[in-house]
Amino acid sequence: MAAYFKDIWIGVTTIIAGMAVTLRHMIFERAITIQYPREIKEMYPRARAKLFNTIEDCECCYKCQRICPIDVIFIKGLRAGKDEDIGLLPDGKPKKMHIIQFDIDFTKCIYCGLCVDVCEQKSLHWEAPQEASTVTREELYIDFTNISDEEKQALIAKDEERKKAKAAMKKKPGAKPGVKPAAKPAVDKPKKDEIKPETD
Amino acid sequence: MEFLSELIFWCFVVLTVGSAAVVVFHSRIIYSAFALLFTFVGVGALYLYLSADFLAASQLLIYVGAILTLIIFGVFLTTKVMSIDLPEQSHQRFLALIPITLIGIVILWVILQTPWAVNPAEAAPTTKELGRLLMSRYLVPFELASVLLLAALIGAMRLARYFKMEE
Amino acid sequence: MHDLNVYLFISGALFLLGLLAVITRKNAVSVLMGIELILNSAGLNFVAFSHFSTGNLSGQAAALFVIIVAAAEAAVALAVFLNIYRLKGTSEVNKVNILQG
Amino acid sequence: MNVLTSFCNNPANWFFIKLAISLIYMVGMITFVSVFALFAIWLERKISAWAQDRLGPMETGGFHGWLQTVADMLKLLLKEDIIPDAVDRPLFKLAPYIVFASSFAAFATLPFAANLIGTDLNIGIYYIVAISSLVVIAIIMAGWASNNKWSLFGAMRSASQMISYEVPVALALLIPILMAGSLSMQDLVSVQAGGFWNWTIFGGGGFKLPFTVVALPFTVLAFLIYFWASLAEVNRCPFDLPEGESEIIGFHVEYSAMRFGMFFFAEFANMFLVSGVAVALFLGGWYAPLPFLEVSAETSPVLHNIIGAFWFISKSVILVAVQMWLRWTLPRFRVDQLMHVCWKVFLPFSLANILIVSLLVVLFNQ
Repeated sequence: MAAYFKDIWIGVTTIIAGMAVTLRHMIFERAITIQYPREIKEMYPRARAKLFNTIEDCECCYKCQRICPIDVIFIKGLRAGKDEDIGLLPDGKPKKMHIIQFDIDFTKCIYCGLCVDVCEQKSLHWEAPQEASTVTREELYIDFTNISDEEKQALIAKDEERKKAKAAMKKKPGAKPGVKPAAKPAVDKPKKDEIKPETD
Repeated sequence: MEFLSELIFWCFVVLTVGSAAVVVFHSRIIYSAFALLFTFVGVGALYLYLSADFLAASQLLIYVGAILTLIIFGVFLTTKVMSIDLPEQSHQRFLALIPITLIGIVILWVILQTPWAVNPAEAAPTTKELGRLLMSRYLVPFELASVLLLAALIGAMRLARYFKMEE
Repeated sequence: MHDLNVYLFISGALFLLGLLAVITRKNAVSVLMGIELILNSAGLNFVAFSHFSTGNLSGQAAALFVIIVAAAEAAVALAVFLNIYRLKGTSEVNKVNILQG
Repeated sequence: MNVLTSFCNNPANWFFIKLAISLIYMVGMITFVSVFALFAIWLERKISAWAQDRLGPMETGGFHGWLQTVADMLKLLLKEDIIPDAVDRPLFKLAPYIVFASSFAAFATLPFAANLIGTDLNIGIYYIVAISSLVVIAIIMAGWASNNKWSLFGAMRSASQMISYEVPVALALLIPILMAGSLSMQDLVSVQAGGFWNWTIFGGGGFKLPFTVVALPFTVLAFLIYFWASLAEVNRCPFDLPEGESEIIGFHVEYSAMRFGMFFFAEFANMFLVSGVAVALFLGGWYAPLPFLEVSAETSPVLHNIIGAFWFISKSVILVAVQMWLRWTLPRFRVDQLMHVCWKVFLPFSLANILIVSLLVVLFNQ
């Protein structure tokens, strides 16, 4: 009999205790969810959400391409002429390279962060956008260079010219004749054409 | 007012007798059981027409709420509820018509021939009066009914309880 | 507006239908339903007479007792049917005839 | 205008006027129940969200998603009504209507205000208890007609639960009936006039002061028993075994679209009904908590009714909110615990309660 009444007593008191808990949550505790598209939660400072390259600061040193364990960074740079002034790097040195290709294939990226670690100019860094997802896989193949195709073609043409001139200068002194420089411009542009269709 | 009241009355009569016929003649027992619902509701409505309001509510509460539920549970528990059909057979249907007709004729004759005493009661709330009757004139039957219910409760529990036959 | 006879006819019809169910139905629960119909017709009669003939509420009290008895009867009857079904595997009344000698 | 007046003054036409009034009341009641159901579903979502530190619906309709349930109802209306092939069609189609009709029929005697009541039957409360028992049959009908063993189990579980809990509900309701000495809803309300200290839950104002003080614990107990048992009557958590939306399958698994919507509507209508009965019998009905907060019938009959309806509905909505609060607090009972609570806790307590209160009534009512 005592157990029976004790049971009832426990039942009543625990119900009251539980209702107090929910009442506290109902009235005093704020909702922890937010209205996403309107309020955007700040990401954590070390969130590895997406790589981003500030192309103006990029030295085109190829370090990131070399350290990438799965080779998802594709860089192609062209050496600028000595007389050309194409801006300064963050550490004050003049820029030496035109970058005509800086692609990262995020479909394969494993977010290890090695490329960020080796970047001396801190141009390659993590960013934390809220909406990094895309609809198609092609959109994950990101080109960071902000130059148009015409500019690119012009740069390539100029580079060819310069190389020719250089080769002609070298030929003149009577060095050994080689087709080496001529074969060079065809730096492989790997897989970009496979993945990225012509449509865009 | 008269007309509408009359119309509703006859609707309830048709509901009562028609669903009672379904109870008797339908070939699936579950339909019989659910038709009984309408019979009970119809009889309750007729009680209302006889100014027996407390009784009408009791009819609804006890017949529909308790007895009909029991009957439906009985249907479920005493048939193989594997299929939705639950067929149910009638036997001697035509043979049964003979005594039914005879009794029907007798009832008809009695109803039509007897000069019933006519002393209509005025329509008044019955609850208080009924309670007073149950507590004074019908006290003994009332108490007996409660004892009967208690006995039925205990007896039904004892009967329906599953126990192992010790043999 | 209606006289006593209307109610008597209704209750007579209910009684006959209930009787028919008791006679013709095989399933025990159906027989119980027939009995309920009969009890309902009896209750209707009581109330009708109480309203038209006697002028007091004795008939209603009787109908109340009918309802109470019906409740007790249904409970016990279903317990019995349950046991019969458990023992015999059937609820048809014409198969349970071991007392028939 | 003259024509209208002469039409109204002719006794031959009173029938039509009465009919029109009752039809208007009926339509108004259906509208009220539907609007309340929509509001209650929204409230339920908000309360569940707040209890879990969420926000709940926020988008649809602007302010706190107040149009969300309207949108959901439109969705339910437009959805395809799927009737499985093997169901028993007539019963399957009939069951939701009976559920809805029986829970709606009980609103006829719910006193919203002094004159806002369908009909003040002299057996009002008994009628409500009786008509609610039709739901049990309809639930069994739905569960059986679905031709699904789980829905049949759900229906039988539900039926046994509702039948069992009718007993403590009725016994707890007997306390205010004993104190008012009437079954009529308006009588039950009117004994609680004049301030919250006269409400039945606080001992009632019908008798002299010592009675009130002595009876206070017992009336509170009766109210608590009624409230808890009525939760089981309307299948609310912690007694929502019949439905058990996702965990244990209830009687309406096979229903979809608007047929399911009718079960849903009936549930919320029932929630309001049991809260309304609790308010009418225990919490002073349509009387304001403090006497100066209401308008007397002499000064303005219309305003008297409107204020009364306001108090009645707001008290009921508060009780509904408490039901939801309970739902989002407690876990669901197991079926044996459910029966234990009903037969071994509520029943003895309410029986003892009735005995004591009737003794008190007899002692103090000289």
